[in-house]
Amino acid sequence: MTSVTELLAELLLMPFIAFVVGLAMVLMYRKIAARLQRRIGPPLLQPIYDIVKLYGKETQISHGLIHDIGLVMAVGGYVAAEIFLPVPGMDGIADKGGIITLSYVLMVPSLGLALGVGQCANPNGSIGISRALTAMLAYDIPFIIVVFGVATHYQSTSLVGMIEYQQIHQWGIFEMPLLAVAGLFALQGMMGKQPFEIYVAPAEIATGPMVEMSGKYMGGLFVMQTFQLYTAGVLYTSLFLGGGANWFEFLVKIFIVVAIPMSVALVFPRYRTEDMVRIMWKWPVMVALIGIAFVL
Amino acid sequence: MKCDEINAWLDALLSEINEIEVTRKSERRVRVDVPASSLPALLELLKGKASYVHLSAISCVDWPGDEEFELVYHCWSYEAKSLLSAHTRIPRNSAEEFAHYVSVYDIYKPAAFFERDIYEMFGVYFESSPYMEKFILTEWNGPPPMRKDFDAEAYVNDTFNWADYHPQWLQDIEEEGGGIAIRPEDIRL
Amino acid sequence: MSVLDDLLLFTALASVAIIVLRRFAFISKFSVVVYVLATVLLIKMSALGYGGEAVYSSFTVNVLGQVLQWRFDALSWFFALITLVVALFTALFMSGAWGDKYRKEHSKEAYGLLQVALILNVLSMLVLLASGDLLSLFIGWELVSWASFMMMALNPDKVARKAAIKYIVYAMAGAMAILMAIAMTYNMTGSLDYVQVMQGMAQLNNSQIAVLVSLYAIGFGIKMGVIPFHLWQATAYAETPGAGAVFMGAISARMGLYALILVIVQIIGLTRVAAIEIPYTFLDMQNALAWVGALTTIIPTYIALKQNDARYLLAWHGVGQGGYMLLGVMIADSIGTAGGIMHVFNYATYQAALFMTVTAVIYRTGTSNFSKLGGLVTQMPLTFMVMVVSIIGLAGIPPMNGFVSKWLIYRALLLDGQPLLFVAAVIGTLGTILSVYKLVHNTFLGQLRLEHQDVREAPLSMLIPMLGLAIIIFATGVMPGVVLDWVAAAQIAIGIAPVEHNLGGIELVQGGLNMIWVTGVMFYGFAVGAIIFYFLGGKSKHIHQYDNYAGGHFLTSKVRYHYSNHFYAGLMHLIGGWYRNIFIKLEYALVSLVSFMSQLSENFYRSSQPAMLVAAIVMLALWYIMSADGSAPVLVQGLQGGMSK
Amino acid sequence: MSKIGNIPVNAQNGKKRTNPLAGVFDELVQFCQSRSMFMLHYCTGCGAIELPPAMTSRFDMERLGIQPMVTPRQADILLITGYVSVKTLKRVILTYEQMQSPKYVIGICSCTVNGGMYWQSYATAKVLNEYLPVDVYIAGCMPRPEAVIEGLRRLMGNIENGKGIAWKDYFQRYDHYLGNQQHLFGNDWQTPTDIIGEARHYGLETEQTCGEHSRILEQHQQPLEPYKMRIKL
Repeated sequence: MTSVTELLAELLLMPFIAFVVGLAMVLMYRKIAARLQRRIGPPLLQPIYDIVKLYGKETQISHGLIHDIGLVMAVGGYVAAEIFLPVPGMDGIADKGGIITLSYVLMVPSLGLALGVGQCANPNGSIGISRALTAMLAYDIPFIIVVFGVATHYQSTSLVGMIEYQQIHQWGIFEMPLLAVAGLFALQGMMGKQPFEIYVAPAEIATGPMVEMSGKYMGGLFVMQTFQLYTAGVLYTSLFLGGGANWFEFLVKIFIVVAIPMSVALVFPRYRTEDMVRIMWKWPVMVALIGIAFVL
Repeated sequence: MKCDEINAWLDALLSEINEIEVTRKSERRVRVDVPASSLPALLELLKGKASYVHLSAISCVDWPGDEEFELVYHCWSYEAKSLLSAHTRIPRNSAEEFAHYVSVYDIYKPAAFFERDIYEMFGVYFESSPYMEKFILTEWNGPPPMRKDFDAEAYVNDTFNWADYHPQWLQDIEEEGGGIAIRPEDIRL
Repeated sequence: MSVLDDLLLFTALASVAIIVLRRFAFISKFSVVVYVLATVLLIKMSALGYGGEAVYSSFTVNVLGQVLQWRFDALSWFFALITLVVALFTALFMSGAWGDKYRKEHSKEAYGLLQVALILNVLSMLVLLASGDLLSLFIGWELVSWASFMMMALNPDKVARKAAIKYIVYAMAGAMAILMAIAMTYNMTGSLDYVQVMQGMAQLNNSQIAVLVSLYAIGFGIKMGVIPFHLWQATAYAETPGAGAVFMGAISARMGLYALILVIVQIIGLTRVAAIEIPYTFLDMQNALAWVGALTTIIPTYIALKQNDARYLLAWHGVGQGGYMLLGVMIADSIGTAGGIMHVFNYATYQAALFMTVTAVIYRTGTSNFSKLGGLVTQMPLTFMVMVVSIIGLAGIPPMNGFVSKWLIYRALLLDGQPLLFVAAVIGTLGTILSVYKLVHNTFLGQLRLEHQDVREAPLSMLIPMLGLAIIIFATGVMPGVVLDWVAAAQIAIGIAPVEHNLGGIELVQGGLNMIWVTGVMFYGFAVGAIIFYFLGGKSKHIHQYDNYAGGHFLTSKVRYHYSNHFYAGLMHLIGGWYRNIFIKLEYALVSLVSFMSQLSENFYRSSQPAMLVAAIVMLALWYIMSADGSAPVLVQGLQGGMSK
Repeated sequence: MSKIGNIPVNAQNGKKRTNPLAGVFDELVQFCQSRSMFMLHYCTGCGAIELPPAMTSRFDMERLGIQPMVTPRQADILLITGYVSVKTLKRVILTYEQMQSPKYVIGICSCTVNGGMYWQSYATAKVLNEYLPVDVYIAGCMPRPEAVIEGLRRLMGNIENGKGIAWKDYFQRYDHYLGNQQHLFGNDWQTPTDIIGEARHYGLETEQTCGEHSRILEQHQQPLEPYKMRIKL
């Protein structure tokens, strides 16, 4: 067990690294979007400007205590989830709770946000949340099948164990190609970007859950977005690409993993809710089940 | 029936009725002047018999001089491919608040919208029209604005005040060398 | 006089006292004292919870050569503890303002009857849990069925009565199946006592075991409300008067699970069950039961998703979570069974708390219909907090105890290599999360209605049990080891390797769980989130609910700016078509078949000389029984074997 | 822009800033506020057709850090594009009050400057400045995207050197604005946002915030206090 001081350092450092890498990912997303539309795209530090401006707002509105607590739970849930994700050099407490615990801790922010948006008493927000939970139902099933396949293949549910296994043998992606593909599909849904962005549909429900978020609430959601991208990237890397031996290789892997769904996202329109559920339950689940057949 | 047969038949029919006078401006334009009381009957005839099934608009012309509103019903026939505009005159009675006329909603359903519009803009109350209330000028409680005796400019002068011609922010821009390239008074043609 | 005797005698005397004094005002206080004393007596036997020896009651009856005795072992102690704790909280809940309002609305007599029903339920459950052999098990089973029927029948309106009647029909059918199974066991193993029956099981061949297991499974399954027999439970539990629903929802269906564990897992043994192959399918009996559990997790949860009344939504969840427990128990290894048994405890705590919050909402607003509620969070904040804690538990999300038992079941399914069962369990959990948010959103969040503006918080007498349960949910979530000790002791009692655990959770080489660390890190995360939120951002101003973005529209109370009915419209577009209530049609078909048969026999009986007919039938029956090697068609080849012994 | 110059600015400097972060990194926050502005997606008049080209690939507003946002809560700039009819002005004021400060208003098209070609129409507001504090005007009967971006860059310059405080004027001289609004919409005019309460909450209240117009407002104002989370057994 890492020593207490080292653990304290990890408790502080891991969320901070997640935030910084997440900012770079958000910048990458907006740059890719701009380049695809043949525009120049935002300056280098734009995500930081946005977040500092949002936190620097003079007036903010809140609809009540649960609105505040909901947002604290959302950002706090992701900070906690970061500590479960092993990064090169720091394992946090990834061995205290395995991948099942992580996938459940990832549900805490969405539940916290749901409660907070509920008190905003705005039907746009409630419709957004009901769609977000349906989306979670949609992409979680292929993700769980992938998790099952991976856990049985590596004979362990702790991410640390999986990474060690992959260091010795080949990477997960070569041994379980089908599961990797299904995982990428589920990742697309988990990141909530374009094709499965039904719950933040700006045109229909005025950015869904974010409709009543101003100032530091909106800033909190921007921070949450950075964590969301980071978590998706690191989770996929540690499951299929063998984690990172050193930092540079780890970062390269995360950015590639996150770049693929982003570029896929920007060329697709938005699916309706039931189409999203139908697609997510049809193709990735099929691929994942076949993948499991090989693993068992 | 081909379109010119309908036209010929219609002209013959209308010419028998004495108090209306028909002027066929072109092969596809007919103007009928009809007294106010018999307009609905004419519309029924047009819609039922003469294939004028589409009421495209009702427009209103204000004649303050001879104290009358002129209502024009534009009906269009797809077979006859011709537009018939029925003109009638109704008294303006500008003494009271509204002029009155009967609604043709039961003949042409779109009439409800046109009548509502005229009610708001000219103050002509159409009896038994389904929605006789404001919907464009909900924030307006002055007189019906489209009437000729309503002077918009006077109303604007006393309710709004004007922006000064050379405001502070324009002066700032000019100091920085921006603004209008050539000043209007120096334009010499 | 062993402690068990004191407990059973005390409860019997208390029920007599309550029956006598039911009309008096102090009955509510008196019942609370009764349950406190009963719990104290139970705690005196708490050695059982930590691996102590079974406590035998000195009272035995021998009936035609069989000895009926009553005893408490770790498993029954565990269930008895949950029953008494839930009963205590229910009594506390009923004793305060809720009871007075119930007396005013109904009558003193009705309230008295509710108390009587509660004590009779507790007494019959204790007798069932204390059963030492199959016959006393059946006696206890019958008592429990009738006691819960009495509790359900208290609600005067028609729907409740119909549901109660439907329940008792199901229960009687179940009891007949169990009686048949007990008779066959007696036939095959020559005795009713658990120990001899266990030894006797060794000589039985697979087909006999198959018949026994299926009959027991049907009998106990009906009470647990597993998938083919789940139609009665939701309406029955939702319609029982408020506080009664708290008790019924939490524990009454788990008696079926107790009996199932006792008979199928302990006596027959899962290895024997797993050995039976079901023809034409690659399933064995154990997998079949596990699949029944998995289906019971999914289908009722998605029916709960469509409900428009809070009580029905919770009752359907009761059925769903029952499936979880069966699934957990049916996985043979120690982690799965531990998960299943622990889920009984976890589920009892948050289901009771949820029913209490819904009853509190009904107490204050008069309705639990989602389309008449909304925005109560500012009026009833404590009730909202208790509901949030219990829905986090019900959904199985970390800091609460529900997560631990679900984690155990998932871990067991992972180790056991059952992908489809694992996915079925996850679909069930996700369905729970969706319907649980619908419950919280439609009652507490969104726009507050005009008529609810002066609704006040639930009275103190209702808040204390609710907050107590919330604390239990959180405490056992952070330190699951407390409950795991009792569960390990229960596992030893039923002959399964106990799960090795410590206070924080489970140690496993392939990735264990330590809830103290998980909760610690989560609260560290919340602290960081709170620091970011409260110190980095500026001051925020609370605003009125009409000061809301509505696309430039001026919001007033005339326009209800709230989204709650048809809550998951997008999802329902896809799965809406799948609700073809096939089971209800199946039930109608059965009912009509039975009524048709009875009609047939009725007019057959009325045809000519009825007396002659009866004599002929009696003669035929006598002949059939007398003929030792009766060539008459035998119901099943197993019975044939038994007869020949 | 209008007559901001002569407002006593000292109402603010003595007090502690409402936002600890702003106090410490005043320059950084101001720089970030100028570099990242969220534009409200609200087309009030005909001029809005010039905004899509300003956002897309040819003129790309995102280079300046400007993103279109959907709800007033998240937006910083309210673009009043084109003529403002009396009906639209009600919704514009509601949206402006729902936006969170620091917020800026840019009047695009000459109709917002002096009524433009609808100068003698009975239905349009002539000077936008009477009803809302406007930061930047962009003249032109639909200015081209280059002009719109020029206006936005001018606004960024104003914010950077601290001149982007027109929003405080709305709180500090609320009675003046309320008077103009009541003059146009009638005395029973009210918005669900409680501006006076907000001014008090953020310490922006001066003696000109409340006056005879706000007294008229108080007479018929609906109760606007939010429902407090209270535990009354």
